[in-house]
Amino acid sequence: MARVVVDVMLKPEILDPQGQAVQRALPRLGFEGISDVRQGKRFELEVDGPVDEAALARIHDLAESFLANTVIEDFTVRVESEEAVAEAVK
Amino acid sequence: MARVVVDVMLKPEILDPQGQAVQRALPRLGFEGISDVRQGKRFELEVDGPVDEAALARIHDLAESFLANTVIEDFTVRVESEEAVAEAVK
Amino acid sequence: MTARIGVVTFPGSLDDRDTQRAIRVAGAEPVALWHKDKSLKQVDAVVLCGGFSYGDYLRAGAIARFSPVMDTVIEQAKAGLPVLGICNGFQILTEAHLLPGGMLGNDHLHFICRDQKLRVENADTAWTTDYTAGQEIHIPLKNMDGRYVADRYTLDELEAEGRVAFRYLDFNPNGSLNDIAGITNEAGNVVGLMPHPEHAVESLIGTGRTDGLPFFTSILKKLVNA
Amino acid sequence: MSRTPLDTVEHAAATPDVELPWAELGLKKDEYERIVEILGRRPTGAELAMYSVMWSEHCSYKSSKVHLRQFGEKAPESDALLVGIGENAGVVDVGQGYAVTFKVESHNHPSYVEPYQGAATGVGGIVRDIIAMGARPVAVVDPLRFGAADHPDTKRVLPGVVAGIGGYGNCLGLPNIGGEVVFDACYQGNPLVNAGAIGVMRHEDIHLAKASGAGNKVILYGARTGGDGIGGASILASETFDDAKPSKRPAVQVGDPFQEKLLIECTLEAFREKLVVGIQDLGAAGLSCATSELASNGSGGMRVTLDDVPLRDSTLSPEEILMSESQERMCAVVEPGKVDRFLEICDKWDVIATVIGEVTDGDRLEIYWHGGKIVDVDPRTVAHDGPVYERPYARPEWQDALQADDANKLPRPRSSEELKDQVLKLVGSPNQASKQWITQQYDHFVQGNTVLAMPEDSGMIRIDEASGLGVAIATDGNGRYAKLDPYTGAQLALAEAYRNVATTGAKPLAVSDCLNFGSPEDPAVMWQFAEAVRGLADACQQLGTPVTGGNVSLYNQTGETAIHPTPVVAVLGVIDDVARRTPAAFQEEGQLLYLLGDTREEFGGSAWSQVVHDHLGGLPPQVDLERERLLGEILIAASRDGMIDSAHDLSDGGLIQAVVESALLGEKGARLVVPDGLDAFTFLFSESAGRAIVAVPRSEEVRFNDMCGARGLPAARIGVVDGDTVEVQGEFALTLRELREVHERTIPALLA
Ligand SMILES: Nc1ncnc2c1ncn2[C@@H]1O[C@H](COP(=O)(O)OP(=O)(O)O)[C@@H](O)[C@H]1O
Ligand SMILES: [Mg+2]
Repeated sequence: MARVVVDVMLKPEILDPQGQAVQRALPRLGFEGISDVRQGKRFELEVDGPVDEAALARIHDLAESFLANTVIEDFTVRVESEEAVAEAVK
Repeated sequence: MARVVVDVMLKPEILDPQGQAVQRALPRLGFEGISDVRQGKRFELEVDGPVDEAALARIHDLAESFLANTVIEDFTVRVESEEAVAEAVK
Repeated sequence: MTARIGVVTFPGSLDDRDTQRAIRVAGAEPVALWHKDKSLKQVDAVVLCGGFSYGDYLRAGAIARFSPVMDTVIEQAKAGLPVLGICNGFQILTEAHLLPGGMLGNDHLHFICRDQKLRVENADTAWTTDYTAGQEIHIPLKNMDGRYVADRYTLDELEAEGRVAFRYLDFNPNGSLNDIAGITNEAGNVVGLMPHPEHAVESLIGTGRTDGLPFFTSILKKLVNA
Repeated sequence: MSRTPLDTVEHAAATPDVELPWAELGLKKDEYERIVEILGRRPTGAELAMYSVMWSEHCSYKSSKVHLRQFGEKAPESDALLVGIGENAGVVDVGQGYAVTFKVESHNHPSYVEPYQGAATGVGGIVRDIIAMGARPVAVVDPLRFGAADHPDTKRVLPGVVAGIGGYGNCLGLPNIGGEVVFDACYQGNPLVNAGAIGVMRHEDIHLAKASGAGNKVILYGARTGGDGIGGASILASETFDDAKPSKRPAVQVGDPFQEKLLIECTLEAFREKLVVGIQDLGAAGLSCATSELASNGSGGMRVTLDDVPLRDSTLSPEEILMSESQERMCAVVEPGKVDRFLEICDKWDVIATVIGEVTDGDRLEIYWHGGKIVDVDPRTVAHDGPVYERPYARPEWQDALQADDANKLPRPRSSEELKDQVLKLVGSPNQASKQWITQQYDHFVQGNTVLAMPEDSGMIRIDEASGLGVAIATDGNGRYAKLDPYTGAQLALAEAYRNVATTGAKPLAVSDCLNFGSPEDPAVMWQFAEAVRGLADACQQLGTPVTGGNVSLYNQTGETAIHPTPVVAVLGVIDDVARRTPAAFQEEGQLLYLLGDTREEFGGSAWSQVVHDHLGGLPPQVDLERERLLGEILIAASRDGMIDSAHDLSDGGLIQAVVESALLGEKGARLVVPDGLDAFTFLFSESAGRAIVAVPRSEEVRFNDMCGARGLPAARIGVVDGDTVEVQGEFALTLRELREVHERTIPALLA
């Protein structure tokens, strides 16, 4: 079993009220030096079987047709690998 | 300027109806072989200046006290590195 | 003399004027409080009303919890000031850790607005003495993020200490654990619930019931008799 | 910054031969030539941007204008009308010094592309129109039309639209008190998402969209301007949406209801302190519209420095800034001495506000960018002198055949059993089934003044706590009727909304409408439009309810196939004391049920013909507006004098549908007797207009009968409120439990 992550973010030209609200709250919390915040969605899919080219292509289709509305959102698909996990600061 | 990503997911023991709704829709869309879906939030923070240990520690605090509610959510903080980007299947 | 009850307006608060009206209907004096002011204008009690403070962006109540007024509310609530959180107010109270647990999106993923049946489980809090324990009431419910969750330990503690103040009856509208509609802190001065008692104080309006009025008469009596 | 020279007015004059993309911006050749003629030179890019959006169908009403004029020409005398057609929304006097403003608009195409955001921003737009009049918004309504209930795409569109309307309206704190949900395959690729809003103010608070007083400052406040929705105005309204060509997809905007809530509060605070001379919301065509309309409605000209517009995206060109349809923005004209206070109030509410220009002595609208003058126009030519088309129209040749295919000749139930089955089928059909799954996603209670909300005949809001003064609103429109006969169909829409308002005890005062049609370039569609407008204008004249404003949505078609002509009509009414409102639910056992009005064999376009026979043909029910008026007067008088305890109007589905709804709402059954002269089938399913059922306490029966008799309104005693079944004597009995199951299961089963 492997985990595939689909990240869906609003396109850069589209207003992101949620990210903005977070950003505007930062100074009040004493945080400086963050010039922009965008908020999106993260989907973690547990895939049975091998995550090969074909599987990724299918998940790409899924993201394009269902998880994201590409009129307003962009998305990325990636296999959550050991490296990526290692890099995370928990 | 660097981008730091904070991923926030519901704790595993907490029901995630959004993820479930996605999962339930999959067969209708002709998708098989995905045994679980969880949906969470992704924050992209644009950080002015260098992202050193100190900066990451501060963002970790921010995530802990604000971006996530640790009563119900877990989070990870990571610098969006070249490797991670390269790995993404666009 | 009457009691002065503060109602905080955050940006995005919606039921502030309704709550003020309910306080008036009960015979107390409503006092408007502003999120940017630390001062509570020496009120005798505070209501955090319903709405979408800061759009409920990030999480319901998460941003409001950091407003200047909340610094004072948190401090004084710990010292015994009666505080009632309705809907968004309840969410703010959990975000501020004045009440345990957290609020999540309704399990059916939709906003829900209905006349909700509840049981009053605890009639000893500052806000519920005009009810009797076990009383069944109908109060309008309207929210997107009404699912109360807490870990097992916290739930057991709440139940054991009688701190579940209100429970949903007949129908759980959001997937709240143990059908919890509202809870109180240990001292009984801080109460939070999802349904909206301020929308049930006039017989002509809304569902036409007045089952919410005792919230406001309870606190009034407590403060006047104090 | 840019390497190409800025396309200033000077530059345009010096380079007459430069080709501009007028066709890409949706302009016709002759329209472009008119712009050149008006200016006496070629337009600059910025000017062209402004003209193109303002002369689009959506903003200029170029196809519909010649017909819409009838609403003014035939407007009945009305003491209630304070502001008529032509402003952001009409304003009606409701007494005690209060004025009410209301309007309906469409957001059809965007809601198909991005259901949630499309519908959400539709609510946002109509609410800003209401604020711009000086009023506090107090309620919203949402007349909706979707494709077939069981079509897979309906499962995508409907939940998104409903969540969007709820998400925005709930977050603004506006109770949703009415609307419609209609399913019909004709709306498959063209759902109709109309949204209406009501606002309340004191007479002296009415504000208008005009910029007067040289030296007064023009302040843009609200959200920053971004690159969303650019050209939306022209593309949305002038092109048929075509799924196959993503490049033509209109850009969709994301709404921020929180920002809009702040806009409401800070605008109302500025009004309270009398800081505002003129005000305009930014909707379609954004700054192009706001600046040209403010300037052309005022006495002077206007100078604007576009560099001062706060941007979300610093790379935007001046043309894009002028065309951007970023949401949640407003434009106010403020005297110089009051600017500081205005900005302070905005700051209090965390709303960004910037002085971007001022009112001038002249009569030109001048816009500057990086020091160069990029717009120099007579604002009237942009805002008011757009093209006007006399589009050809012709009664389609299929109309006769459609009307000849008489629904009255369809096979009728032959046994009591069959009659009962058809009743169950009707009350469980998607159009007649309970819409609770949808309406419970809307907040009905917020603001604490909701007297009636769905599923009542009209929504009702208390506007004065002391006196109980209230307003009621209902929206209606039946595309099936209008398809059979657009003139009559539009009148039936008005008649029904009027009746709905009167049924709750309120006096109908004024009308707003949203006219949803196919392509005006099709003469058959244009005929439907012309007929519908003529019908509505005539009917408003006769009922004494002026049209105060509205909206036209054209090009609702896929390929050659247009939607049913769908005029949606909103009627606003007033009630002196909401304590006297009449609910639809049966209140007490033993009360007598009366059917008011005449029942004829009228099945054309009926719910029965659709549900049982999947048929559309024949003629719609007759309209008798004098009868509607009389019925209304009786319903209002009966409510005022306490003669009735509940009332429900009869419309699609006929009598049985109304009885079932009142019974389920009140959790009390009814025993019905078929009156003399009618057969059970016609009694139960006919859709004759001008009818209602009322429940009369026995003590009031004589008085009520005398009143109807004296006024000449047919009133037949048809039964009694009783038990836990709906029984038609000699035919069948259905338990409330069974009816509820059938009535309430359908929509969740299809959509949840
Ligand atoms: N179907 C209609 N019936 C009556 N008036 C209409 C109709 N359509 C548009 N109008 C009026 O024309 C004017 C311009 O409409 P519109 O462009 O929708 O206003 P806005 O610029 O505020 O969005 C408004 O006063 C509107 O009420
Ligand atoms: Mg307008």
